[in-house]
Amino acid sequence: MMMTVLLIIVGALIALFAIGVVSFKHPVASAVSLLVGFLLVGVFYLLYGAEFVAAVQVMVYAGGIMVLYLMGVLFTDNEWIHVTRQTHLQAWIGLVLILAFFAFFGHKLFHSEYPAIENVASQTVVQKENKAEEKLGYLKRETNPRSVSVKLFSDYLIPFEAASVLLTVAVVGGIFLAKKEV
Amino acid sequence: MNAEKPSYMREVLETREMELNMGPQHPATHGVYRAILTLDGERIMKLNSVVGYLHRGIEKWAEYRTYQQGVPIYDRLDYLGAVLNNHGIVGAVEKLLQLEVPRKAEYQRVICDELQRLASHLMWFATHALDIGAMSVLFYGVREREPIMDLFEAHFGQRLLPNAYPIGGCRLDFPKGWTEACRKFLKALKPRIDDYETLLTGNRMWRQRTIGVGVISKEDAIAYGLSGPTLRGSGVCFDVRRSIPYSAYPEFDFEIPLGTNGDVFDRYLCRMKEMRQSIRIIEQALDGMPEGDLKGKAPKIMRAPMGEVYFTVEAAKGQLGYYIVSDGTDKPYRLHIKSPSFINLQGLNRMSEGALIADMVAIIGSIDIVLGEVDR
Amino acid sequence: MADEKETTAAPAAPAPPKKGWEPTGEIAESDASKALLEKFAGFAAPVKNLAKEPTVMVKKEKLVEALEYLKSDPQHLFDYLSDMTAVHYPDNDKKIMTVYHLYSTSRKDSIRVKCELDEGEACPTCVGVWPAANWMEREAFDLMGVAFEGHPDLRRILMPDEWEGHPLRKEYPLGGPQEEEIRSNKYGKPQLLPDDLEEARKIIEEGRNER
Amino acid sequence: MDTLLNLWSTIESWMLAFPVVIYLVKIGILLGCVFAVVAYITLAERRLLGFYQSRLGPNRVGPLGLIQPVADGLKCFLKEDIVPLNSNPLLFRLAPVFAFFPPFAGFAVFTFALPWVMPNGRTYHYSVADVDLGVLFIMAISSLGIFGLILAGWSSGSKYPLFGSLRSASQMLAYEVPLTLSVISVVMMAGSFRLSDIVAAQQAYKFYFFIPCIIGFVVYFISSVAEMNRTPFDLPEGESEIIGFHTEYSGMRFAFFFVAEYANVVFISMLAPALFLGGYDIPFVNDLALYGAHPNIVSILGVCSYAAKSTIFALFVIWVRATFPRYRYDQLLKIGWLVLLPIALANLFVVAGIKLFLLK
Repeated sequence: MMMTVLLIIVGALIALFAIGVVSFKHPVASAVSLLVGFLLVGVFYLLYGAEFVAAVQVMVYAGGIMVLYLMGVLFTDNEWIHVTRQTHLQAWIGLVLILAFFAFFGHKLFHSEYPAIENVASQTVVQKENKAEEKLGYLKRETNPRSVSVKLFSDYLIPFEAASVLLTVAVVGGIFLAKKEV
Repeated sequence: MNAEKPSYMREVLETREMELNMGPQHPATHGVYRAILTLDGERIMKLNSVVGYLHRGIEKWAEYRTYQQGVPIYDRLDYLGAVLNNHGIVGAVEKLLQLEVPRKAEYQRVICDELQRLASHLMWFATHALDIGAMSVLFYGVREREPIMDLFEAHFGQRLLPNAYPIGGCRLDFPKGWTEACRKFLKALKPRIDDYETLLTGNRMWRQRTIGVGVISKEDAIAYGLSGPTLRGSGVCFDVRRSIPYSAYPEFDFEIPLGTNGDVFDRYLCRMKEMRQSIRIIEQALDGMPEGDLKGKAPKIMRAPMGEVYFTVEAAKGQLGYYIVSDGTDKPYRLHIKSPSFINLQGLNRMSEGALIADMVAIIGSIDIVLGEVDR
Repeated sequence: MADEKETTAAPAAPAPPKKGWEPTGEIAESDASKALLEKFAGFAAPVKNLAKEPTVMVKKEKLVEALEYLKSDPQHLFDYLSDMTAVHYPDNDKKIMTVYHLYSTSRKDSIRVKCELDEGEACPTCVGVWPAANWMEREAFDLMGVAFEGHPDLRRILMPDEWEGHPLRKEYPLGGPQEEEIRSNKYGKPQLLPDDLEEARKIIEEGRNER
Repeated sequence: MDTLLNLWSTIESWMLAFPVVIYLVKIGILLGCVFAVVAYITLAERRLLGFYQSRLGPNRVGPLGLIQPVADGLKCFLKEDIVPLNSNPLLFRLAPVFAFFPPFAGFAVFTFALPWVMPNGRTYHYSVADVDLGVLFIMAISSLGIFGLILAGWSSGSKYPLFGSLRSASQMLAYEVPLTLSVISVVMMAGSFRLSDIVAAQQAYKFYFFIPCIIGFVVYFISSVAEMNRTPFDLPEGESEIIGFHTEYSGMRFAFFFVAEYANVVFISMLAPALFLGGYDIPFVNDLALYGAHPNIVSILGVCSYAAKSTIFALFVIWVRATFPRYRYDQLLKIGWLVLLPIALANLFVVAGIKLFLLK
């Protein structure tokens, strides 16, 4: 019960900050709320017991990407802020897409089976006592680096590599955007 | 310097220049000096010097004071090399009045001059190293300078701005025990300088920060009228003590250290070597101290015939010149001070082309400016 | 204030000659000054000097040419501009004089070149000969009011940009532009304010209103 | 004695009824200790720098200047808090908090010794939360500290802090990578992200990890000095050129940055022993065997040994500050990306080789 309440609160906060990202006028404010959103997503993962993902989420998105983001925003010329309109025609298309997205996931959410949240959360709380005598017994546990990397490089290899392609595309796009008009 | 890099970046990306105001209140400008930097990233595209914050109108003031009255105020120009300023004005007036200075007084002047040069260089060493980030060196430099100040206090009765020499000679003989104290100090200082050289000269970081930074070629250095170690770092042998001899300097045996590349490191090395030479000169002067009179035959009321003289000394910062125009009264009609810092600072524009902000700090330090002298 | 007391208290000095400033001493000559006088005959004249420093007066028209000659001629090589300044002689015919102290780093020789100017006349710049002259000429302009023709960046340097007057000119009072005003107030000389605070305040207020 | 034990068991039963209390008590003790250490490391640094620089350092407030940190704190507290007109007030006020909390949060995952055993057989761990992914958590948290600097620099609305924060951001990015890679080499040796596991592995292998990962240790030292913004990498605040991202800050807000910086020093120099120097392992002694016989003595000695190791590391950092000049910005980035990163990568291969072939 406690878990569910926490999840709802955190989820609501994430949604709030996500709205903040798109609705704040100032890019730095948006960036900061995006940062907080990322951190809260990390909390979300933690609550689900996905510690590894949570740590990586914070480290990569909050600690790495957001830094570059913020640096980019801070050190580029942002006088255009005042002339750019916040809503235009694309907003309506976006709204339609968002509704479609929510419809799809809502449908999925209510028509598939998930383990009860309470169970997932309680699984991660494992009592460990008398570790001194275990003598590296921890190697058998699920969250050790070995098992994570085995999973990452076998079952999830394609998404992993796809992500790298995505990042390369983003880098190229960034350079293109920053280029002078020729 | 990879000067092509920013231009390449500027071609490909749409960047904007930034104007950064460095000073007048900035620790690295050694006083109230303001540099308006036009920056491309951290690289300096253009430097616009603004000086004059410390302008006290000493040259105007001098026209209203008799020659004797004026002497103490010139201490305030380069307050880290007060005795040398003093020598300059006193020498200029002596040249104007054609006064004979006793040999013993000249020896005393050489000793105090060189002590002051040591003090000034130590202070430069301290602050320059602090600019580049070596914090401890500040304290070492100031610590070594302290005995010199004590020696001055014992001899002149004042530490920083001693109003060292009267026109025509020197005031008093060294007090009892002064010579021994001076020798002791010099003996202690020599290994200390070696220590500091081991701390910095061979230090990889120090070398990376100083070698190839703020380069000014031999020709440019002459054309920009630099003087002192700033000029000699570029390999130009111009030391007033040798080139336009004055006082008792021709009687001493010393070398003029020269640099080769004209970068911050060379200027640093020059000053470090110069300190050793100063020690050498003082030791020779102490050994060969002649007997005789100290006070020359200076008139009470000094009236020079109409005319003009230009007298230069080698101050710690470079060639310090006094140009006196006399109109027959006991006050200078016009007194112009060629202050080395003022002219050397002008070379900063040339030295800092394409440098980074951090380099700029190192370069200002290596020029060794004193704003009291720049602005007069 | 102080200097007025000074002038009254000082021993009676011989009245300064009214006809202007004229250097005394003897004419000192060096190879360079001889060559210069020869090359620019009619435009250059030797000047007397107290301390046997070779000095040459060059006319404004040929000044830059002469300096360029001194700098680049292989015989002279006065490559180092040691100092450059200006002097104001209000009693002379030509009221401004610019002075150049040259030095040769290779030959270890020095020479002084002077140039007379009329009031308000511009001096040709020698920044093209020595970049070092840039600030020196700015200083001369700032403090002495000498304009330099062709100077790339002729601004005030030591005084604030909006400053009025040129402090080193002879008519400029030591106390600055307000000095005369201060002296000519109805209290005559500056005086100590009375101990009574109210009265002192009143005096200050009156002075302020008068101004 | 018996009454004391009885009292304790009552308290214990209360605490067991509300497990949160244990955590709160632990957090309280930990934060108290950390604050005290941070306060006194400033004093230690100033006194030590005084020693290196042939002067005294602060010695007036209290015996040997021991109350100096209190006086400093009080001074900062009483100073006027200035928010520049040109600044972005919200972010300007928020930035010190961003800078402040990461180093303190990181302390939660440390384990300071083998567990304390009560007479009734119950054990207490010297850690707040010895989580599985301790090292990862530390890396994640410490990567957040940078936001405080960036936001502080930008929101001040002045150019010097902007430069300072630009510098510090790129510096942190450049040095975080080699730092993480050098830590990863240790994780590879131990096979776990948990800090107590890493220490246990060093005890089990009977050598400290700085022996196989010596390159990693050096890389760790250099890049952690850079991460802490200290000489010779103190560019973000380089007093003589850019003055730093906190130029516009005053009073308590400045103190936040100041404390955060020293907390970082403490943090890094406590992490280093755990990763490379055997943590709470007592050198030249078979801890585990001894622990069986006298558990509490060993755990106390373990805390001492841990403290000694971190102190040596911290002193080393201070010593470096007294000695070296400062690098230039481009040189600093060059060292980070072109020297340390390849070395750290090579170190990974070396350690992997050692792990695969030498330690079968």
